[in-house]
Amino acid sequence: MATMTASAEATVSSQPKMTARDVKVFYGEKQALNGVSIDVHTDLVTAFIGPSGCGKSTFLRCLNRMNDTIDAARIVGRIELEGHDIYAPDMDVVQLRARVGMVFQKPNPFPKSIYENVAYGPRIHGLASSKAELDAIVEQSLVRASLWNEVKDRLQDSGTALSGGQQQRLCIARAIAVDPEVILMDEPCSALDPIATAKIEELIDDLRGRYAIVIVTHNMQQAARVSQRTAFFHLGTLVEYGDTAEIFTNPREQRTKDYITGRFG
Amino acid sequence: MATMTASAEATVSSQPKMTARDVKVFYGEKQALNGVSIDVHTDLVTAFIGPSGCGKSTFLRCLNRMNDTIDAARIVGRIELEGHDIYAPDMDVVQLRARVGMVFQKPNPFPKSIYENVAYGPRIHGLASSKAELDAIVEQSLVRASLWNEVKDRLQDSGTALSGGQQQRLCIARAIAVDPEVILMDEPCSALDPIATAKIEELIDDLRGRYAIVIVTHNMQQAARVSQRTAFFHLGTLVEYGDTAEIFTNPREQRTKDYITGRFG
Amino acid sequence: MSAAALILALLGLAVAAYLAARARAAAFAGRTFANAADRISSIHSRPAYHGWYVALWALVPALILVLAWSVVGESIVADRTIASLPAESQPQTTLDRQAFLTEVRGVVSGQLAGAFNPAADAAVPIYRSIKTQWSLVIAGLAALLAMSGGGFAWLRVRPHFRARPRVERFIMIVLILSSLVAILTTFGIVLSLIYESVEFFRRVSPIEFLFGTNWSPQTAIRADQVGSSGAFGAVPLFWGTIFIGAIIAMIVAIPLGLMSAIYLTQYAKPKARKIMKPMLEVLAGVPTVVYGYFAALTVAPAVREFALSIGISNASSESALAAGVVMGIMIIPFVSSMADDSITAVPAAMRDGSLAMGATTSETIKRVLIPAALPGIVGGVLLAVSRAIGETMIVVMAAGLAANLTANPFQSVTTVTAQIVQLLTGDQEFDSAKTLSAFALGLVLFAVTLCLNIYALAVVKRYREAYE
Amino acid sequence: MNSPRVQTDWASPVMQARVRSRYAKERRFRFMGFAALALAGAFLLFLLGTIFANGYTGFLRTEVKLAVEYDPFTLGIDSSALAGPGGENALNTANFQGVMTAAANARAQTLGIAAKDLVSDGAWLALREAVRTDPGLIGKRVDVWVPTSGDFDLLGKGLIDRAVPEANRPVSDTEVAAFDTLKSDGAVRTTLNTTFLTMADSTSPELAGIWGAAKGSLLTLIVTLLLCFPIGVMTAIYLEEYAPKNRFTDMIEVSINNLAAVPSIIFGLLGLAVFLNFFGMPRSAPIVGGLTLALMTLPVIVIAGRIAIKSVPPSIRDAALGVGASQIQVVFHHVLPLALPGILTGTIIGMARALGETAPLLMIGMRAFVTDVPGGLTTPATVLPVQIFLWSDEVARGFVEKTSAAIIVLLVFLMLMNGLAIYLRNKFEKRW
Amino acid sequence: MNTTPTAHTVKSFDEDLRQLRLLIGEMGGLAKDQVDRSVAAIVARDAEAAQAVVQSDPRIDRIEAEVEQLAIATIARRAPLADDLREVIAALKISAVIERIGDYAKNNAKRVNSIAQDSPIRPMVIVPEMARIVSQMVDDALDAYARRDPELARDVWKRDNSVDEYYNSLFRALLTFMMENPHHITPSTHMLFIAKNLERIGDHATNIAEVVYYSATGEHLTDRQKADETVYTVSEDVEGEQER
Amino acid sequence: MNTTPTAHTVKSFDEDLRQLRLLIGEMGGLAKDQVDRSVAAIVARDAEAAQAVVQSDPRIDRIEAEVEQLAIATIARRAPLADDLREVIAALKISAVIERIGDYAKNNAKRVNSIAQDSPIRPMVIVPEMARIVSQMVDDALDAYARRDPELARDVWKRDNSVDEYYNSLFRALLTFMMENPHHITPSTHMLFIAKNLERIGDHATNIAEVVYYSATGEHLTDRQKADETVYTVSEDVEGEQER
Repeated sequence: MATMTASAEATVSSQPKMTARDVKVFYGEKQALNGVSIDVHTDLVTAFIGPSGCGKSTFLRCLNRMNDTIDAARIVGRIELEGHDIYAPDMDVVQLRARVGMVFQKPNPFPKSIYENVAYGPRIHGLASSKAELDAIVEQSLVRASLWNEVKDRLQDSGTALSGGQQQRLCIARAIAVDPEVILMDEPCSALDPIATAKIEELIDDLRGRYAIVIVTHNMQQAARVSQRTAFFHLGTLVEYGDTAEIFTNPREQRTKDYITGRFG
Repeated sequence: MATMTASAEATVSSQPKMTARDVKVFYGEKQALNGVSIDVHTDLVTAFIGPSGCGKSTFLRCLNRMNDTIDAARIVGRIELEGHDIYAPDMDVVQLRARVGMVFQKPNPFPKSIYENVAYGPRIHGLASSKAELDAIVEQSLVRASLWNEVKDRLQDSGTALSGGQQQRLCIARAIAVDPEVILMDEPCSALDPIATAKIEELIDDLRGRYAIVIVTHNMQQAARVSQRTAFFHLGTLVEYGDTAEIFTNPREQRTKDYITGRFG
Repeated sequence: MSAAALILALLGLAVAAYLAARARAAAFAGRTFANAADRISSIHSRPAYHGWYVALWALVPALILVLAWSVVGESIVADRTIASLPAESQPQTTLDRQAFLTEVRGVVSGQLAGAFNPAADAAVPIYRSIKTQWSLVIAGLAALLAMSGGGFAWLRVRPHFRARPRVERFIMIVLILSSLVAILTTFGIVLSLIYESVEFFRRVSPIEFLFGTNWSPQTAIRADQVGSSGAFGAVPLFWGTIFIGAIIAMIVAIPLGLMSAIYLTQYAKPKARKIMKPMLEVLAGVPTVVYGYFAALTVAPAVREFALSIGISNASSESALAAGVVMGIMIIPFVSSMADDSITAVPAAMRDGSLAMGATTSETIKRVLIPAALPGIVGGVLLAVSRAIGETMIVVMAAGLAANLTANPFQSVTTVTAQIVQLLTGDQEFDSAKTLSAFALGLVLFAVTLCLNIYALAVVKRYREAYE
Repeated sequence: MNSPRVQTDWASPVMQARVRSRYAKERRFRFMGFAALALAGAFLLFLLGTIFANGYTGFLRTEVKLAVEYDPFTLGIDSSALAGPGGENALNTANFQGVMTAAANARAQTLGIAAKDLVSDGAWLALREAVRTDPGLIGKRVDVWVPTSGDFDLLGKGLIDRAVPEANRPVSDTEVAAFDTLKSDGAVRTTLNTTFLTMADSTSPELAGIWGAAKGSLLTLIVTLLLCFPIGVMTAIYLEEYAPKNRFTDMIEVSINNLAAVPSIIFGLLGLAVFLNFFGMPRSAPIVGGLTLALMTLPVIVIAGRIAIKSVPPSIRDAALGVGASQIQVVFHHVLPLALPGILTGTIIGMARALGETAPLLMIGMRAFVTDVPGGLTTPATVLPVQIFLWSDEVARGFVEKTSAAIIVLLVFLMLMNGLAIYLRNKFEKRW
Repeated sequence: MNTTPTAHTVKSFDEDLRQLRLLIGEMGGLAKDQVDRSVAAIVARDAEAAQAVVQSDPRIDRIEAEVEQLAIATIARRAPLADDLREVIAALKISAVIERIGDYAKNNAKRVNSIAQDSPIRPMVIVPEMARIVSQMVDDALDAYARRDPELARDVWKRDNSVDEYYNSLFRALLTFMMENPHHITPSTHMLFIAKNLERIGDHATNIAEVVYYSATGEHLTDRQKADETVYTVSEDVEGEQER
Repeated sequence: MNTTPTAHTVKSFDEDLRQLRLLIGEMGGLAKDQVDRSVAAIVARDAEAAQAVVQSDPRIDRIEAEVEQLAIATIARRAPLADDLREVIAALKISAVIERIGDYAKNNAKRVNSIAQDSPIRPMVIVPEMARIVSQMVDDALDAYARRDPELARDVWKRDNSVDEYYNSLFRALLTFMMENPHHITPSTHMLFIAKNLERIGDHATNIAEVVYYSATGEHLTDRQKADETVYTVSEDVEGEQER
């Protein structure tokens, strides 16, 4: 079954970029995740699928500590970025989030110019020492996000004036601009139509190899299309995690099979 | 190509339930629809597909005059329900909407009890002369909407306390309660997860034959799954309209083909 | 029959009409139909709408008649009564006439045991009979109108009759009439201010008023007194208003209000917010007269003490600073709530977006939230300025009345609103420039706040729409 | 594409220093926010504290015990005259002042002060009330507690600083000594000031009450509420649900939004020019005050109503329209019930504002000195905030505590109204 | 694994799959029938019966086209995944195989004319027995498909050897028979082709079994068959070596 | 219709389809090569060359399995529709057909041993010519597939008749040859099978052409072929009638 992803397989770095071991999340009394263990590799797109409320988004937000912003959330277990525990006291959350970027469900460009949107990250982190360098970063990020050609003549226009799909690509460019190691995407296409969705999917494919990409989607077809690894969550549990082609053509777990073939009881 | 819809084909009533001829819609100066002609049959599910802004929802809302609520909308052309022009001065829009029900993108139950949600339509139209009769209508509608078993013990609970998929089925039950001839559905599953979506699709299949159903969706797979007739809209124009299996396996128009095969240029 | 009784009777009639028509409509709606569609298409409106339709026809025309009568009836009766008196006992002047009628009415209503004016005493029975006659006529007319209106409507009750749209159209008319009140109020303000101001500008040149720097609106005690027609140069007033409302108050209110809003929306834990937000609301709910009293009683002396202690000898007990600071504090919750609204209107997704880039909370606030909310905040500040310059009680009580043109915050200044109050309390003669000047000041105040409001509201509205 | 950048070295000293300084800025900013809020809170506490400290004594008064002889001769009536239908009239014409003066003079002489410095001008009212309840008192000599004069009242509450030189304080040393004598005799006491809550204004601070102003406020607010609630709600419904986008609607919108921000004193000028001068309505009457405040409150209610109506999700309207409800049914079956809590909240807040409003009422003459409790909508009246304003202008030292006490009463009402509004808002906040 | 899976939430999807299975069942039944009838015609030397077999073949072709269309429509409309997808693909492949079985049966039937004109040939007695085994294999393979039974499929797949043995012995017998008398050459040649066709039908039944096994388990029998292929090759080689 | 369609927005989808086409091309090239080499071995009576052909066959089988997996994965991951779907299905079907062509070539190669042991047989001269035509058909059918060229496919499909004619004449010649001398029977029988296999390869090339045509146009050649089927049947019948 692995034929078609052979090339992807071949380039898997032996060392995973991020590892999660037995991660549990509690929202107050409620347990939202029951011990999830997963590896995230650079060179691979990892997709999280599962029905609403299965914990896939919750887990994603653990990976860059966005759950910190929710007071009631409590996280148990160990998540490492290149071997360092990201919940360790000496881990700086500002740096962590610079290294683990995030793209949200609804495109959320800042109400500033396209240029400023992309320059925001490098500015706050002091990544550019001159205007020219900043310009270069902005251009490079937009090019990588496949948006440069569409916006190069109107970098000073507001980011919110773009179409939904372009906004989402702008958000990706913004995330890229701080040169993260991992990019988390939380249902990045659910607010978009099929055309914009296809463009984002193509972009994700382009970015693969340079960044470790994790994408949450409740569109199974999308997971099948863009990812090389798929994790199926159900009721806060990681049911199955493996090669995407394998999951979609020959899943091992009955629950996975029932879910992807549309047998929802 | 028509083999698999043979049974559906066979029962097509010779007389269409609704006909639209050369319908044009203008929003102020902007023309949103350029002359759409379509027939809607009882016994068939008709799907409208196309990219965002292609006019499919606009056209759907012409069919029960929900566009009336937008001041700037102007409609040209002729739409008939059983041979009567629905834009004729003597057509009462309230009665029209009782005969042409609608289900919306976001489940929108009234913040009242489940019972009251379903009973509302029959109440305002005076369809039940006694409490017993009303109870019967409510039960029957919920049964038809495949919701009865899930809610029969808590009819007095608020409709908004249900899950998303249940809410949408409640909305369908509410539409059914006034015994409409046509049910329009505007992306009824776009806010739902795959499980709820599958249940709604199954419900649509169940309802086929009793009501003429028109569904707008930007999920091509969904159109392929639930409908017998598909209309592809692009830039306000009806590009192709025909048998669903035919459209998805062997479309005649290049634009249709490019769209459904994911060649968005 | 009194108007109240008549109205009650009409209401009763309307209720009866409603019940009857509903029953009649229910009779044909009770038929059975094969299916819902048939029922919907063969009976247009539900019985209750037929009931309402008939009831409205029975009630409204008659009610209009009765209300009209209750407005003009009294004067008609009075005219008739006086006309039917012998010519020599008719009151001649308007004043006489009013006194005469007051006595007659007093006797009729039983408040007076007897009239002092014998002619009035004589007029009492005439007044009584005329009033009774007319009341009967009107009651009869009303009954006729109610019957014919109701009857007309009754005949139209048919299965296919579209009662609902007609009832709804009536409701719509009532709604439209209600919304006219706002326009009428605006016109009322504009017209009354302009009318009186024109009177004023006939006496005092607008140029002097707008650009003069000397304000002492002492009126002549006698008309022939020379040279004491007062000075109406309003510039010191304008300056005082701006100094207190737009400068001192804002220096206090903007930073405190803005930072409060930021802390509340971005930092405070939900529990803390639950306590702090109502606290600001309490601050907003304190009446201005209380602030004024506080400013005058507590703050002003303290400011004066402070000024004296730092060696400012001419510090007044009614200082601009005291009024301005208290006004600023009064405005804090206003600025804070406008800023709060603007900041919360920025979608949470933007905050998440920035945090996810690795920005700290303050960076997110300063670089994303505030810029995004800026139009809303600016609009809010402008509204706050508008409110501050229109604020009356604090300045009346704490700022004093001395029209000084000074930038010394420890001195007393006066404001437009304080002067209006000053000019219009006590005896008013509507032909003196002093009284009329208040309306001119009011006009200026209205014009300035109007411009500020319209601009600020437009800014805020555009801002809101950006995030809808 | 440019050559790929070198991976950022987050562990470098430069970066570490940068992050530290960013965190320091973060802490400073957060502290500033907290400080602003704390300052506002401190001010509120200070304001309320001052008012309360000044005002709570306003609810108390000092009384002195006097031996009073209800001499039928001096009174001009006897106990028999009080029985029967003419009794009330007889009581009102009886010369209680004389009896009081006699008793006060007798006591004052022993203390070496004037009677008017000992007892209040209105002290005789206490005698009348006593006789009203017990007509048998006539002809007897009993000990009665009567209100002291304003100065003694202040002395009793300890509000006069005895350290101040005699020339600079309202009471002479003799009076102070007299008061101390009384006090050591046990002939003075401090009790609850009932007249403050039951009487109307007076020139004597110890007799001044706020009931007249409170009732004036009540009458005014009733007029305001009856006018602006229905009109406001209907306007809100029309604008939000039905009004087509055109010039007329824009005009209404601009009018309302602007009226909401027009200085209140302008409404006073409107009331003065239109209701008083044009329509010739009576000055100082609650009906005019109510009308004026109604015009002022209307936009508040309209705007609150519109916000409440707008916050009802459009999907509810679509849903109702979709099953064939008419536009009117949509509003009255769905939108209005859902928006009602919000509208009510807005209305209460608007009414609270009207209750605290002073300036426009000054314009229409509701600053009249009214010693009677107003009986109807057209009789002259004053309202609480104006009463506060008037008292704050009084020179008599006794009015300071009255003013503060009146403010406390006003604030209590406002707190109750705002509390109700907050309760409503929290209870019904966003259920969808 | 051979339990009926739970139903899809969208029941018309199950309906599509059932329809597909029904068509395959019908088609397989027809093909098996063709095989049986063609052999019967050969044995009985009944040209008319043979003609009937030839005329029935287009029905199988039509059903194959139908299966293909339904499979494509099902993929297009349901986007099946995992075992659903394997099942649809299996149906597609099995229908092609069955069509070929039908062709072989038809080809055999056509040869009846040629055989009937000559005198009966001795080695023919092996044919009905061989046909019986082959027909049973087809039957069982279809049964395995209908019941999603990988064990039965594996069983069918193992039986292929015996068919090969029959074929080899028939081949030897026919060669001998032809050498006896040149007049035997023409009918024997046809008989050779008939035997070869039967052998191929057996192969195809094995094919079906392989597909069924994969569809049901997601694993290939082929891999192990490749190890076994020597057997097959030997059998072919036996045939060749026989000639040496 | 035979223009290259515009690219998919998601380019890896195009990549999948290209990969599929590459595999089919490789597989087809191999099969054609096998056919050519097997015929060359037969002509040259070169047992070693023949053995090489037999040993190459598993490569084709492996590619077929690869095509199937890729096709299934593509359907699972891309949910293709319209011509994309038809193309994937076509690849699936074509690979099965090519695998069969390879099998026939292998079968022919295996027979070289038997033929080589006897003296050359006369009618064999027809074989290279027939093989050339058949090989060309396979080539063109694959070309039609690679170029999505329905016209070329139709052309291949029409050429089937000439193969049948060659087969018929070879069949007649071999029968005669066998009757001449019983010693000719064994090699001639093998020759018969070789001819039949070549004829079948031609049929399969025609099959590929049909599939290509449908994939490219969405219409079936089959329908018209069914009208033409008499030709095919006649050709078979000719073979049979020849014997009568």
